[in-house]
Amino acid sequence: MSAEILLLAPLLLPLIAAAGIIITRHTPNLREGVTLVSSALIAILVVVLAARFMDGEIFTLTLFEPLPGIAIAFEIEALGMLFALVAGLLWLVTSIYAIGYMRGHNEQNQTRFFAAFAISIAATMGIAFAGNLLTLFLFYELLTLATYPLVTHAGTPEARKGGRTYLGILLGTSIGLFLLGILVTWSLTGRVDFQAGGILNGHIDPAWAGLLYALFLFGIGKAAVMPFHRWLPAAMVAPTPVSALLHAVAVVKAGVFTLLKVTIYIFGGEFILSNDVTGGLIWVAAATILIASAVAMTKDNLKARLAYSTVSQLSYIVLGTMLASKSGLVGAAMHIAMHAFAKITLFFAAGAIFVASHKKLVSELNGLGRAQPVTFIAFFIGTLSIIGLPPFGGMWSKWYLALGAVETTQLLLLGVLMISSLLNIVYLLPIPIRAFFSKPPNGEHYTKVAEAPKSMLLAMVITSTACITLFFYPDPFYRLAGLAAGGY
Amino acid sequence: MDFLIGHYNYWIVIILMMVGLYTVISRGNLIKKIIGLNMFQVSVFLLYISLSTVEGGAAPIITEGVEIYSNPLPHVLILTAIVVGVATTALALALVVRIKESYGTIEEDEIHKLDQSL
Amino acid sequence: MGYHISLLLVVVPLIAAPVAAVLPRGRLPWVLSSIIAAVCAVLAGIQLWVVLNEGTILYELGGWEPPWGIEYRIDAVNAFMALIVASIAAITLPYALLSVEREIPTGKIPLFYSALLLCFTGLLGITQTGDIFNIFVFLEISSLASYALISLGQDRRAFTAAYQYLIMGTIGATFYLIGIGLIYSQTGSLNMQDLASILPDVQQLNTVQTGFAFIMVGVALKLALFPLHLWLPNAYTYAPSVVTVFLAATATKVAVYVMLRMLGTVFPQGFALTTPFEELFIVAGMAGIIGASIYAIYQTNIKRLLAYSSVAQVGYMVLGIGFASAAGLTATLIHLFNHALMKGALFMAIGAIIYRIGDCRMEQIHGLGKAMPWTFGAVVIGGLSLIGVPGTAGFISKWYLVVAALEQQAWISVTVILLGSLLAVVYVGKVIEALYFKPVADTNKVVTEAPALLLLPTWGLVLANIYFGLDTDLTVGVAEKAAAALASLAETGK
Amino acid sequence: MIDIIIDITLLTFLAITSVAILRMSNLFAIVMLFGVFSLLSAGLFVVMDAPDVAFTEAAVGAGISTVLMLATLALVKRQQKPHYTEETPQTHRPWLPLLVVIVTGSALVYGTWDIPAFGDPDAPAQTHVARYYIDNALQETGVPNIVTAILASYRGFDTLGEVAVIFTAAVAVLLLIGGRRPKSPATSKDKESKIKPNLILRVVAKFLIPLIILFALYVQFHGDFGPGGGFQAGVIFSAAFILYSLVFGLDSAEKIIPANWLRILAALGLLIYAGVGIASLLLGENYLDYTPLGSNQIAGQHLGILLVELGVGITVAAAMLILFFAFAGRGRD
Amino acid sequence: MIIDIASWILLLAGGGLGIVGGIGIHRFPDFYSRLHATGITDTLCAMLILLGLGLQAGWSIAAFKLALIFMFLFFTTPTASHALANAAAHSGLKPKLSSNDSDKQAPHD
Repeated sequence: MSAEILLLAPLLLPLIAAAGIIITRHTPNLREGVTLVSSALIAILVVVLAARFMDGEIFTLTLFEPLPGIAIAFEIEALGMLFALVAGLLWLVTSIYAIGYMRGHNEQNQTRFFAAFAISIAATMGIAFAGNLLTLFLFYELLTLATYPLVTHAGTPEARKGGRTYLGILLGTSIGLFLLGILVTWSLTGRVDFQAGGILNGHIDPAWAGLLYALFLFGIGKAAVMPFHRWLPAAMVAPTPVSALLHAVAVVKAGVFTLLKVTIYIFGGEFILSNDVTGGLIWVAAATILIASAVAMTKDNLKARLAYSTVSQLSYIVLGTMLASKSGLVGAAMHIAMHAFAKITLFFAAGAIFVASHKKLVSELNGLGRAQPVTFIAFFIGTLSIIGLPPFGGMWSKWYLALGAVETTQLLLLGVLMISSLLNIVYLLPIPIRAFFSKPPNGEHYTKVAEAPKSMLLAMVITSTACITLFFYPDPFYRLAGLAAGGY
Repeated sequence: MDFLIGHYNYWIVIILMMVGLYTVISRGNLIKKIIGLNMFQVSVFLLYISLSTVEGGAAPIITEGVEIYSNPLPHVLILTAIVVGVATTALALALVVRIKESYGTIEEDEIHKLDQSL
Repeated sequence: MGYHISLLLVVVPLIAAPVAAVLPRGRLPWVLSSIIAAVCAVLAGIQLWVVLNEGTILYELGGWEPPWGIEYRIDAVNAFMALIVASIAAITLPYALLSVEREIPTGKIPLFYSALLLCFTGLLGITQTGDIFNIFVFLEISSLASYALISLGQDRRAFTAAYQYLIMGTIGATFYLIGIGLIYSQTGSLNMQDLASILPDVQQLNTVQTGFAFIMVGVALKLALFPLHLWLPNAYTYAPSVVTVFLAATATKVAVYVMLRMLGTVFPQGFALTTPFEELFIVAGMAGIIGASIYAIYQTNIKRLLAYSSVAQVGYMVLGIGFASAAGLTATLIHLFNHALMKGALFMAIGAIIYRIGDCRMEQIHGLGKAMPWTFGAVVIGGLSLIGVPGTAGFISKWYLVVAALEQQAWISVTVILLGSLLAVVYVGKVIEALYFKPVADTNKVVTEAPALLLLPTWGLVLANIYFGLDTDLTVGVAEKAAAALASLAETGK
Repeated sequence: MIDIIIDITLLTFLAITSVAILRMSNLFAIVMLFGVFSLLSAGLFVVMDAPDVAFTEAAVGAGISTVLMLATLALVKRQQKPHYTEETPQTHRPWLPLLVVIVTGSALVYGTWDIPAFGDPDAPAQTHVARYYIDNALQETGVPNIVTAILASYRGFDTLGEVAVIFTAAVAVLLLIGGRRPKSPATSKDKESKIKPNLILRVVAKFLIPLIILFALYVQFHGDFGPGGGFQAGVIFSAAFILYSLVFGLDSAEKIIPANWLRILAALGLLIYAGVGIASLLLGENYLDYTPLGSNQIAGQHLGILLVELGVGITVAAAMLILFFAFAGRGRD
Repeated sequence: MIIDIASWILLLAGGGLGIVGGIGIHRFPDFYSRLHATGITDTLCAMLILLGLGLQAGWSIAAFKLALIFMFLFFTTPTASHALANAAAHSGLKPKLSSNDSDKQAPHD
């Protein structure tokens, strides 16, 4: 297959899938079939792409060029490849999970659900492979819009309210600040394409660079840096698979991914380091890490807690990004992958608990572990990986982040990382422990509660094993991250 | 004094214009608005014709022995403008008739009330 | 007789109008006007081609050389505007057939088309002529016709809306007339080119400046510049669908053109700078963008919502004029074109909804998107274009506008423009939410997709929105040439 | 000097009338006063050497407009509540309009401050384009009435537009109140169309109408040499029929000229005008260039002007009658 | 010379009558008597003025036109008054013979 087609395939395939889903809406099995097949194809595609990319093949493609220097163009580079790999693989898993979830929970208009889901994947791929800021922005917005129906899926008033917050913050920040940042970049340099080492160097007075960077940092609302994080908890009204894939992987990672790309390919690590562009802003990320963790502790609703945990974990990546040192960037990039696998496991588990026993609150989980052993073991693994203990993938990314902090002699930040890891332990570990070791309320034994549907369990098993495998074999992600971070 | 002689015409015309304009925007009766509009326009015509007048000039119809003619161009423009004016008036009046038929009144504020009450 | 194209462009519909009026009932008038509109679109296309390749077309009406006679002087701007008007008409008329048969009493259909053609003639006449009084005459033709067309709406409020428009429009025209008179009194000429050569010597006179002010206010009334927009929302809301489509896509644009022409050609370089107008444009533009968008958010009638959004869009155009730079003008001209596309598409889609359910209030259209997917799709894409999402025509014009603003480090303007898009997101979002995400109001009412004859033109415009969002050679290329033609304004850039 | 005095007097009358109009509330009186207003301004036009304009203003402002307004009043009043010929007193505060007016007015005063003095022969307005017309109109068009020459030839395209405007008005009014109104119970048989046309009126009318038509034709074709032309002639012509329909009733008037004929005539006039232009196109000249119509320029111009004036006359007459019949006809059930 | 004086006398007389008529319209108590006043203005006054102007014009096309106007007025003015009176009577307006409340208005038809 020619490079162009191979490059476009991950974008087009989900769209075709969406169409197929709509066509086959009257026969659910066929419809789910479409979903599965296409997601499987995507998974294979990204793997193939990754393989050929690592063999040094170049993938670039320019679709249109409406304005000089402003094109709809695609290009694969290491970071995007990494992101695409994560998203593509996890979509397969999630669709397995989702089918079980939606059926086990017999939701309304599932067609719209799966169609929108496919479109969001297409958007994610678009973000991953975007060849310049504009294209990236376009798919960034598309992702926001495509996920809106998923967030408001329940159709209940509070769902719609959550949806409004979601749209409001994401569109508001992106159009108000992100787009402004792009425009400023363009007016300064006359170009918006990505280039190793950045394009801004020499075009902007370093004093102002910080301001511009702030435009991007806050403009990219999907990175959920405080104070623009509210949309993430708000989006938790969505069905769990959505929360799992989109708000643990696609959407939020799209945010930090965008920030990474801006940092590496627009500003350039050198430029940032030499001019200390991010000196002040980095503390915003640090603060977010701590505050979010603290908030997470106070949340009793499981999904809300996970949401805030996500917020703080995202800021790890942001922080790593802003360190802009090699290991910092490597850590950030790797954390995209590691955190994705771990967090999606946790969400899967949460969903499984909800489907099986309709429990939403942490405080209700006492003793549930015996009823749903698989679920909670998976949850346990995910927890450990998040905390970053060996032998779990999460350890590597945290390791490199810490390294980055040391490199740049930001020992205070190192402290922040350590503290937050402790906080992770405090707010996550109790959950499985409750489930296994503490007595269920008023002695009832969850006899009627069975495990969640098979497909969901399967999904959890896959992701949790992935967490372990990634500890022993982080190589593909590591190499990609290294390539990306070595981009200057 | 010369200045006054030279400008009183314009100024009275301006006063007329303003009376007309004021009638349009301050009165609530639809027909009276239209009449105000007409006054406004006619005064503008007067302004133009004042521009066209020439001291001791004759009507711009070539006749032997007459040297000075007043400026024919504004006359032409105003002929057109008058036509436009009557056309507008007719249309406006037709609208008033329809408004009256469907609202039962030609007073702006009453119409407004009726629309709010819907 | 290629040399006569620019003239035929005006005369052909002018001749067709009386013919249409005396045609028998039935579809003949529609056929005639559709053909005429198509012909004009072709002519306008050729004219643009000629202008771009062979330069300005000069045409002396009656064979009297200017300034004694009336002259057509077609440069890129005229040709561009004429093309916009003509092509919109050509797309609107196929759409008209069903919608008109639904909304206009049979006996009046021939007259309706006659009036439509007259309105069309008037607009074309304005875009073509090189004589400031001739503009007034054709302005009145189009205005009178549009008053009548608006008053044909279903609701009785159409009458009051038309009346309101008539009063404000006539006041505007009369102001314009006063302006011409004052200018004439100091120059003795009515020909634009001639004025351009005379005015520099007399521009410091009160008379000239006042004349300028009156012309601007008059035109501003016509183009519904915030806060002189009061007539527009009602007029667009209660007019028949077709009329709304046509007027929304053309009328205000032509008024903007007149303003551009006055500033760019007639009045000397930097004239606007000698008066406080420069800032006024920017301020009025920004006020329009913000104010009208906020109004739009609170509307419950979609047509009215879109009407307010039109006022906001006019704000963008005036803002572009206010920058008084080549980039700003280019932005304005591109936006003229793109806004015609997006508003045309949106109003057509709404028209299709009205055709089906005879109403377009928010609470009436809940969940209609599922029943009318194509119409809904048109609304969505049109809306995205209105917001200015990359990949749609709307983005291009917004982009140029922002670039123009950045050029002058006008950060407030930039913020306002982006804020405007954000507000657009909100009101477009409201429409889409009502159409798709709200539960259907009464399920026993069965609604089917609009007929193809309505959908095809709509989607024609929708696709145009996407096409011109991706391939901007035509729009941008022409707009830049046109902006260059309006040199005297462009060179006053700060 | 004398005409300055007349001028001032008339202007003062105008001012008084306008204020009276502003202050009165009896719509009937207001309409009448407006007739007076236009008549006065027509007189003023004469004083300022603009006979054509005066002619038109008298025929239109004092004539047709007033007639239409009265017809409207009759319609508006006919419905139950009689007090609708009285304007109800203002409720909302007038300060905003006042502000607008004051601003506009002072702007105008500012603008006219350094305008050339009234009647100044060296003003740019007189010296530039107008001078050319006065010097060359006769030689170039062979029409002594410069106004006609400009109207029909130099700026003939404006006049074409003007005819289109009138036609538009006719179309618009037909769209709005054309044809019979759906019978509504509230309206009763009205009086004036029921007045049995009495002997004296009929005799005098029968005697006058031919005269009026004759005069109309005179104005139409004498327009080249004296004040007048297609527009005034059309209005006068229509006046004859309006008189007829007032005396003998609408129905008999419409028997003479059926409504759809009027529509065709109105269209025809416009087409004649536009057609002359097309003819000159076909003869290889620019649009509305009459020269090729005749053997030499003068003849061509003369013929062209005659034709277009004819077109104007036809359209205007027909349009005016359409307007009148539309309004008067609205009254019948 | 003689003609000039004569014409001026005629003109002034006509003007005077016009003013008288105006006063009459203003002062007379009711419609019919006011009609009487207008009768004076637009018959005698108009004719005197026309005559005066005619004398000014001498034997010329202008004089001929004036004669035409004269004819025209000669026929129309009485008819107009008649029509008015007729309409008034038709709409049931009674002549007022006592002289109190002198602000009766003409019917607006």
